[in-house]
Amino acid sequence: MTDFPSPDEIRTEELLITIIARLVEGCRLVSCGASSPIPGGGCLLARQQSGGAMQVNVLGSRLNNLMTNGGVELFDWAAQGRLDAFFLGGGQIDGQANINLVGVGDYPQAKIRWPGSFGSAYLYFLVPRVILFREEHTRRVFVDKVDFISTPGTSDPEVYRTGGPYALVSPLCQMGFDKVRKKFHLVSVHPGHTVEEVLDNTGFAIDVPDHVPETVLPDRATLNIIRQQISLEIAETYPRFAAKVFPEAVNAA
Amino acid sequence: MTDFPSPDEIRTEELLITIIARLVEGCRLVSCGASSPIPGGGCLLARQQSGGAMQVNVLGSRLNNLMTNGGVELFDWAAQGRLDAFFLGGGQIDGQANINLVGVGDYPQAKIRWPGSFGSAYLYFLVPRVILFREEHTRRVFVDKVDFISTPGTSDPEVYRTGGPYALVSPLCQMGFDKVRKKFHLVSVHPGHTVEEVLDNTGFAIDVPDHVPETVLPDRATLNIIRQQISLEIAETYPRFAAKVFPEAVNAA
Amino acid sequence: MTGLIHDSVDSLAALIPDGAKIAVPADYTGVAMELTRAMIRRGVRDLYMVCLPVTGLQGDMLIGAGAVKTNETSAVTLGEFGGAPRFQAGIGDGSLTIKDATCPAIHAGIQAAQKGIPYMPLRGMIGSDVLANRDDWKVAQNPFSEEEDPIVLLPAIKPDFALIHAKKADRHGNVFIGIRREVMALAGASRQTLVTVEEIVDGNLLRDDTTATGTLPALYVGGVAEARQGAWPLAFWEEYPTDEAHMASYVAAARSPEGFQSYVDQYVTGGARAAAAE
Amino acid sequence: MTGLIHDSVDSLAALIPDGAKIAVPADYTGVAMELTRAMIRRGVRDLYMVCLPVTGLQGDMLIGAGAVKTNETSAVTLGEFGGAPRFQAGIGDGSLTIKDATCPAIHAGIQAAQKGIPYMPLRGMIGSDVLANRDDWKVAQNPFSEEEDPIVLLPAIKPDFALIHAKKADRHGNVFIGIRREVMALAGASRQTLVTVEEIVDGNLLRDDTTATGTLPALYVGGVAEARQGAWPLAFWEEYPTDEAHMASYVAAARSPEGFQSYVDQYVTGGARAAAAE
Repeated sequence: MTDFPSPDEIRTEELLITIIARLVEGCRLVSCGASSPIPGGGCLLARQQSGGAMQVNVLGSRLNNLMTNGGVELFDWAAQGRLDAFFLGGGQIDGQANINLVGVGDYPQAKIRWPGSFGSAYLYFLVPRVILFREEHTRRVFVDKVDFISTPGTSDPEVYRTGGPYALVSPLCQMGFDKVRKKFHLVSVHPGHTVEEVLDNTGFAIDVPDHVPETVLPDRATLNIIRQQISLEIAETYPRFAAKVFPEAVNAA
Repeated sequence: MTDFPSPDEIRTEELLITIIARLVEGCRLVSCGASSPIPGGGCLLARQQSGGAMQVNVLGSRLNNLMTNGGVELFDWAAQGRLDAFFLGGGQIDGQANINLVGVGDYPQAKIRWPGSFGSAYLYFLVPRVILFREEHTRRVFVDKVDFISTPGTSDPEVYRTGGPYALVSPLCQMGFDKVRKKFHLVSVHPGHTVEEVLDNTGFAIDVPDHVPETVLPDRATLNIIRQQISLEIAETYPRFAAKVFPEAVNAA
Repeated sequence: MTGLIHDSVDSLAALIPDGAKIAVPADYTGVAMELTRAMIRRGVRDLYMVCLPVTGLQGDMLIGAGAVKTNETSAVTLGEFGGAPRFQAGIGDGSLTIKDATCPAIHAGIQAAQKGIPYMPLRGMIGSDVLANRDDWKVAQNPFSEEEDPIVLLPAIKPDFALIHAKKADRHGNVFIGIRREVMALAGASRQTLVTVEEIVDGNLLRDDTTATGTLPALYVGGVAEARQGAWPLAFWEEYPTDEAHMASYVAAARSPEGFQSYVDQYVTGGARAAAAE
Repeated sequence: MTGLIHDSVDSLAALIPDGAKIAVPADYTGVAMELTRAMIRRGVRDLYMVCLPVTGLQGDMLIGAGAVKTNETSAVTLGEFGGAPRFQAGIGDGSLTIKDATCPAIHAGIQAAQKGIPYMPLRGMIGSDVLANRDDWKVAQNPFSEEEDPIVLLPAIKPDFALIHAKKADRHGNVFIGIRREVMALAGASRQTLVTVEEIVDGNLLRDDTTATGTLPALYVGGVAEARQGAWPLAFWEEYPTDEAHMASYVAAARSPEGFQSYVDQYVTGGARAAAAE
């Protein structure tokens, strides 16, 4: 019988890594972007669980770098159909899965200006499983309508699009997205949180099924892999993140 | 005073190398194609005479290779405007400077099939000084009209074209080409040959000025450089050519 | 990555079905001649062969063996050994469909596929019979010019398999290609790349700083087999030169269909290859 | 090649006239920070700055110094140190013209220039406000599709100067870029590439088999100057890490124009840079 730890034994980061690993299961090639320790950890966990069938590219990593053709290669993979999953965040994400990485207020003289759209306006169209990931679940982030569409959640049928939103993961819950209805639905709520809490902190309307399951925790074997192995693999690229979340492993190494 | 050797001291290959070096003088970057020992020699001589201002790419050479971005890089140079001179041959070349590298007879089931057009249909448009070079000067090669236009000598004004025929060099003579009149003219005839011989062996009409000068031979200093230095530089890529034409240098090395 | 390393070149050749679109490189890139012989042994048929940008012995043998239905190339030549006899014969009797191209057009078609775009514009070619005979190429106005400015549009070339020979691969399937950067484009454009190598090595080529820059990552690779002297009788990089005597004997034999067949009997299906390569 | 090696980084900076179109790389490629400081010292103005595909401290400092009129980029960020303060201020007061892009669109524009083609088609972007705000980009029907199939067309980006920092160069002007292949595209697209290096070495990088694959040939290079720790305070390859304390002090200073100016006085026009980089 599978041995599950209790919720209070598990750090939020560990749960999020576990969820992400589940979401990329079965992929041949996945990549995480810059400044993405949790998506990176999820990918590395999924690779470990795939028995070598999955390849993982961690931007900024030396040991998990699969790119030898310059910075454009990631984008070429996507257009070639080789890249099965990627991660996008966003200063704002709205109910139609539109993403805003540019700013708040009128463009271009935004009141608040974020860095910019990066590769989102491309990868969102071409990567089958784009996982929306934010560590902040508030009405400031999850808005009814974004101020600027860095990249749209859905496209008209004549637009070439092989990719798009596959899931949304936050510290409160996991959502799915229906491309026909252009709407998110609640998949599960993490232990210690409630449907009401999700709704209170989400600025767009979502479909909520009659029964919303609790997010399944990592079992103890998975947790051990995260803590003993994935922690150190993440530490190569994200030493400060690893030191904060996995002090035992980092200090022992 | 410049010391000139007598014509019978000079091998045809040495004269052709000298002519080609003159034709590429002032270029920043030149390249010769595959199977081109004489153009290669001419480029290497011109580089030597440029005092380092000219860069030379010899296809197939290890020591004179400037390409580190794959086989496409030569073509990219041309389109970037970096490549100032290149060489083309042709199974047939006609009076409008059209080049045929494909075959004789109806296309595609040619009576005689040559290898194919290589990069000619591109480089001829984009390299300012394309030097047409053949070691055979006959009516079989220099025809009135080619059977297949691998690449045209001239283009209509709306066609983007920064390059084209700059000179034609054969064992008999050197010609120039007038892009407006679309016609070759005789520039000089090599010592030991005559205007009549050129006309007899050329299947297209050419302009012949009242006075046709004799091709200026390499002076003794240039000849020494060819025999002592360029010979060995060519030998790296074309050992059999060098052994045949420069046996003294190759044997001494 | 597991399972990319094959025990034999014949096992690699078995991956290529009849009718596949294959891409092969020029001699300087590294030609998988042992794999070519294995393909002829297996009797593959109806190939669409794209050459980046030209071919020589490899193409001539595949054509002579009746494996190629269509050949898209900028040239087929045995270089200093002369014209390619089975290619010329295939053109002459109409059994080979030729799609004549020009080198940078094939590079552009391959790069378009590498970038996952449907086509790429390219300068040149207008007014040539190369263009006139390619009904799959288009000419269109440059949309960024206010003047009349026609430009050729080349559709992406998407091979099923790229076939190359390289110096070494690791057991993960990473392949060292060194300065032969055209392999990156070829592999990116192709569904998978089949590779023969002089040597399969331990370790991970991507993690070694001195090799990573010149390494094709395994994610492009469909299979690897060791084939020492696998480019023979062609030259391979700086590793070994052309077997000139053998090339001359090929050219002499391949002038006739019978001569070609006896060459195949001897060096492809027979056992003479191993001896000759020594 | 002679005359490519400059005695000082300031001499290299003097090559860049006001109004030039410059291209700068992302931090991982190798950022010419010492050259950036020299450009600010020289007081260059009205630059059109293209970022392949993003920038950080380099762009923020050039913007803060009033050197940049227009910035074409996919992002400006100091990463874990937060938003880029002078960039944000320039956006906020309208003094900076921003051309927001997306990473692969800038790569495609640079690759189009590298290939000498007027534009390149690219998937994605349709329906985004990135596209909606770029009147220099076009959307057109894919001419190879019989269905309705709109695709974005991106004009070639042709910088006057690409600016990079690299590990080493030889005296011929060949530059070792290792696995940072985007430099090839940047250099091919640009009229000339200006390079600072950690070290100028003897010999010829193109003739050494272990370095040739990762070498940018001198034919693309307009000038080279030695600048040890030339990417400071940014990280450079595996050579040295980010100077985190310095980055934090920059972010704190650059929140206000006055703070930025005092940072410049101290580290750009003043003598504190050399001491801080030790």
